[in-house]
Amino acid sequence: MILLLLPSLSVAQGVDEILTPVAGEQLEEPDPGLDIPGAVTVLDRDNDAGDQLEVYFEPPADLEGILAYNIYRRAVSDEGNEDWSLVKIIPVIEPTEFIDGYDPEYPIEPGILYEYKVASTSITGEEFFGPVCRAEIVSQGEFYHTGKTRVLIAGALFIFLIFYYFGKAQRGFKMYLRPIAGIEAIDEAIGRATEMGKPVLYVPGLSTISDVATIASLTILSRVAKKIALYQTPLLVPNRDPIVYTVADEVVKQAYLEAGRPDAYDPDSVFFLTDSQFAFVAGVNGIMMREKPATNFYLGMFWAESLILAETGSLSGAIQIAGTDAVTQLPFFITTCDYTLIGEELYAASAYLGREPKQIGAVKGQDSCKAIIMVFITLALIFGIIDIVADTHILDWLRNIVTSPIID
Amino acid sequence: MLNIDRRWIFLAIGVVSIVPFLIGIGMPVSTTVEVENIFDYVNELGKDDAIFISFDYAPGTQAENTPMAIAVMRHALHNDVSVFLTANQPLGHGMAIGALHYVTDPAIPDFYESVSFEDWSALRDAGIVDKDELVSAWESEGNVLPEGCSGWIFEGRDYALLGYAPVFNLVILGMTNSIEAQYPQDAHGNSTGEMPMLRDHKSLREVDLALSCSGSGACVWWITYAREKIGMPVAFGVTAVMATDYYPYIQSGQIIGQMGGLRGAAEYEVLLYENGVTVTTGKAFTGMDVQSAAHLLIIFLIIMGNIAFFAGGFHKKTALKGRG
Amino acid sequence: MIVLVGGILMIVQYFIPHQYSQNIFNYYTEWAPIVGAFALILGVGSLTRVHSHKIRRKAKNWQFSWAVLIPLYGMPFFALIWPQSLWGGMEEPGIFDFVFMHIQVPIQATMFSLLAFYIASAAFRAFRAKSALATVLLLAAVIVMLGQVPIGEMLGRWLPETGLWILRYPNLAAKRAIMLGVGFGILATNLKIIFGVERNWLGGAGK
Amino acid sequence: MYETIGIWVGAFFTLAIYSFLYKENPLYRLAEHLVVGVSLGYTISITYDITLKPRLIEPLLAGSHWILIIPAILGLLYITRFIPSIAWLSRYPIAFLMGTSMGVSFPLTMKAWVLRQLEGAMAPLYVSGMNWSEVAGNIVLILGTLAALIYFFFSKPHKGLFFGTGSKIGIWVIMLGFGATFGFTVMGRISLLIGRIQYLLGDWLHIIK
Repeated sequence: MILLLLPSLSVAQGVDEILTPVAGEQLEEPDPGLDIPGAVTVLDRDNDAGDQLEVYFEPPADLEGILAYNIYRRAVSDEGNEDWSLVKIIPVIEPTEFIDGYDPEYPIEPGILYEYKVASTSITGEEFFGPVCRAEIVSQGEFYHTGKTRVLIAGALFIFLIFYYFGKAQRGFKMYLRPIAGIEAIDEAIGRATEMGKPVLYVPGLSTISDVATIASLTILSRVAKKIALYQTPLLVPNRDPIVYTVADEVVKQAYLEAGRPDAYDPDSVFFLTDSQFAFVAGVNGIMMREKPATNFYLGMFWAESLILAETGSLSGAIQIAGTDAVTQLPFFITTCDYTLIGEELYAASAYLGREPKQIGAVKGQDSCKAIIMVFITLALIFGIIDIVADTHILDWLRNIVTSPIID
Repeated sequence: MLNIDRRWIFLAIGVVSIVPFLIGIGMPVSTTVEVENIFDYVNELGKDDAIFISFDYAPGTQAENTPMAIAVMRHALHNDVSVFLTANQPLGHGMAIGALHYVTDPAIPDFYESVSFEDWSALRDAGIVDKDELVSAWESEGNVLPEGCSGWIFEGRDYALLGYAPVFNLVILGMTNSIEAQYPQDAHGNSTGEMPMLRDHKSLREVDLALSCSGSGACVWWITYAREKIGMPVAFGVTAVMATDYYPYIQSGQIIGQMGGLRGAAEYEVLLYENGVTVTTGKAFTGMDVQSAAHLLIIFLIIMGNIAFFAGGFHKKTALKGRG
Repeated sequence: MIVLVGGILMIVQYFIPHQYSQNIFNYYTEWAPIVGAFALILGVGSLTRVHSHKIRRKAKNWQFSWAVLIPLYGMPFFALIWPQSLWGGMEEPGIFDFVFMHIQVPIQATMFSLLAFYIASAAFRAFRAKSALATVLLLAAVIVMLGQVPIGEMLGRWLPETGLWILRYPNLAAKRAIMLGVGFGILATNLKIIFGVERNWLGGAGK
Repeated sequence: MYETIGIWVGAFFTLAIYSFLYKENPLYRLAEHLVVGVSLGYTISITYDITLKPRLIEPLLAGSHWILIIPAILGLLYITRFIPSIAWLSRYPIAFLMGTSMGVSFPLTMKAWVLRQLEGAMAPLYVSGMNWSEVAGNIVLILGTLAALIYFFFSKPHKGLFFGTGSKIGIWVIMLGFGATFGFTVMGRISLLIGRIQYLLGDWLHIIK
């Protein structure tokens, strides 16, 4: 199976011109044929598993008539009876170097000595062999990949920062988190429902419990339920996921208990609706039209149904507070709801309300990473301006710090 | 006025989406650099090259994703580039089969005549695997290309239906070492080790492009596991909903280009048509008229709704009509 | 515990190119799909349980549960045990492919296209320029929507150009900031799971 | 014949779903339930055919590769999920997959999502040959990314020149981005409808080509 590559038309024509006489005069004085390639140099490749070698060979002085080079390899053994295997074909226009060992059919074994020979091939497939060269080294695997240092540093820094803030939060350190607009509106919205004597609807998203957004939503639900217990306003929490339903039920019960109103807890306020997406929406819409809740919360993970929910809610005249990390649904919430928690604001809000050390630690740790990113971008901006004004190249230097080359 | 039964609006959008089809306007679609980059890249490839087209979507978004996959597949087959078809989810497997059927369906213009892996086994055993030699040898056996057909395609040389594999991110990672190890057989039960295209392109290192047609964020796997590991060029064909999220990857150079939604597919069809690769444009292009009309209707509805709202025609406490 | 060892092993593996590390990794890429394939048992099991329950208790709409269970077991039956085509002819694809191409595909594709109707309705009844920010959002949306379709080009060259400019610069800036935030979020979640701080993903198994 | 029946069946279910726009009804519910069963049934068949058969069962039957027993047993532990007394065993396969995939993705995510994006964010403002809209774009790009990051920064109050103004610009940039998403989402949903109409009018009724 020979892979022939005609580099360009002109080369192909050139080959024709040369070969025509050769074909005709084959029996006479053996034509010197094609010029043969020179010595082969083999180097161990860095940062590999000991299964790759870098192979270079000197191109022949005279390239005429050569279509490609065939490179053969075999393991060096005492008897010398190993078969040669064709490991690579390089078209003549390409550089005379390659990395051996990528081909899964002819793998290189670490610690074994190989020898190579290279042949120039003509368009008819004739091969003219150069010298057999023995590799001076054997391939070896390394224990650390030097090209990945930047990823290692960044990863280590990240792990350190996260655990630093985890530890700090767990030791009970008070840490500042800025207030979030949507959260401040919660109390006001519940108050409004109380005044109107209408229920509050809380949809904890349509996803499962393993979704971070769902967990954040349940933390906020706990806070909302506590407020509601104090005001004695009816609460409605429809669920799509059975496990989320059990957890949500638990959360609300607990909140009523903590508010000192376990008697006011209505076991029917948290309920499982259905697990089908659109039927769930139809069900919630039905509730909105019948019960006319004064306030709707949509916090958690939403998909395409977000807009149907929010549309009905806005028509029913309710105050709507939404929050999700689903970027594609956010625009619909922003245009139909009164307050929207955008992406990470949802997590931060749950950390802010929940005051759970784990969550606050995570938010703080991520914040410090963002601070590092912001410093880099600010520097890049300043350096970029300096580059234009003073015609220097310091931005490249800065970019170089974070650039990780593609090597493996 | 805002309380009109929503079913009237449903009816309006239905009518607007049907009428332009019946009239058939064919408004011109201009192309953007994001799509041109993919086209130019594939256009440079030849018979020694190979690409992956990954069907990373479910039937839910087939209207957007399938035209993209088909357009690029036709382009690659036209240039004799070998095409590997994969899927990151089981339903995508069915989508890949469907797209292959579409491209080889004689009832649809620009179709290719497929030769199954067994049918040309004799030629293969004789060592004829170069595309040009293969075609002439095949035709010399008395096979005639049907009328209107764009060319022969040989299973195992021009395309391989690898299909779905679970934990697909790790499959991509594994294919950077060896494709055959991840897919010992193709979806038709043929041994991939015997396929000429797998012998020429043994790992992703020897493949020139991966196009992920995707309706979810999973297309990023190709960047994380293939592009960042071995520098393989990646292109996206994503649904419009996802498209805006991936502009950062274009700017950072992690993908060579992107087709966003039906519009992106229509652009590729236009490029194919203008460059003489196909004789007609496909479904995406015909859909653009409806797209225009429907966008106008929706913008009109937004404006009217806001006027009605701010003019006070809306009373927050009036009853809600229609079904929710 | 398995999580901790597995996680750290794989992180460390990334930085070590040596052959032992590569061997571990090769085993892993071979095994993971096999283990992953068995995870389907969970889906089949819980779906069967929920719907057989419904049928037994004659819950509301219990008849429809048959519409879930019959294809659930029928599909593998037609695919693996009895790959019969519809009329028994040889050229026709089997019942398995028929059900997929002509039931599954149309239903799923149509489900999502329902949204086009709902968007139109919401456009009229709910998308409000209530604040300066929502106004900016809607304006940008209108420009992008017009810029993306042929009719926008006919209305003026500036429409698609402005639309593309929004997509390529402000949109990119916003999405990159979100992406960096999400990236850190994913990394933090990875860490929390590896070190056992987060356990919700077990989904209550064995509780 | 086969194709025709297929298209009629497909058209029937398409219309069954659309009937939901008028009113919820048993036909819609039937279609909705069917799709759940069919998609999982399809998944099982494909997974068996493409993964379990060639990668596990055939190598095992061939008598070699006995080591594959380990992942097979690990996978079978999933079944214990339905036997309450030993359900904890099902944690092992989940833990195996979760732990290792988290470990694999950690450095790669760091590289592809964080470092690579940071590199992109540090773009030069001006390279010769750019027109004014590209330069303006680059300024918006760098400042916008910075401002949007400030908006999502929770450790400092949004006051003062840097954090106050920054977060205000940030939210505007975010809104422009969401506007683009909004427009594209509308476009996408309509495209899906177009696909169905092409199916109904073209493949089924043959009114359009």
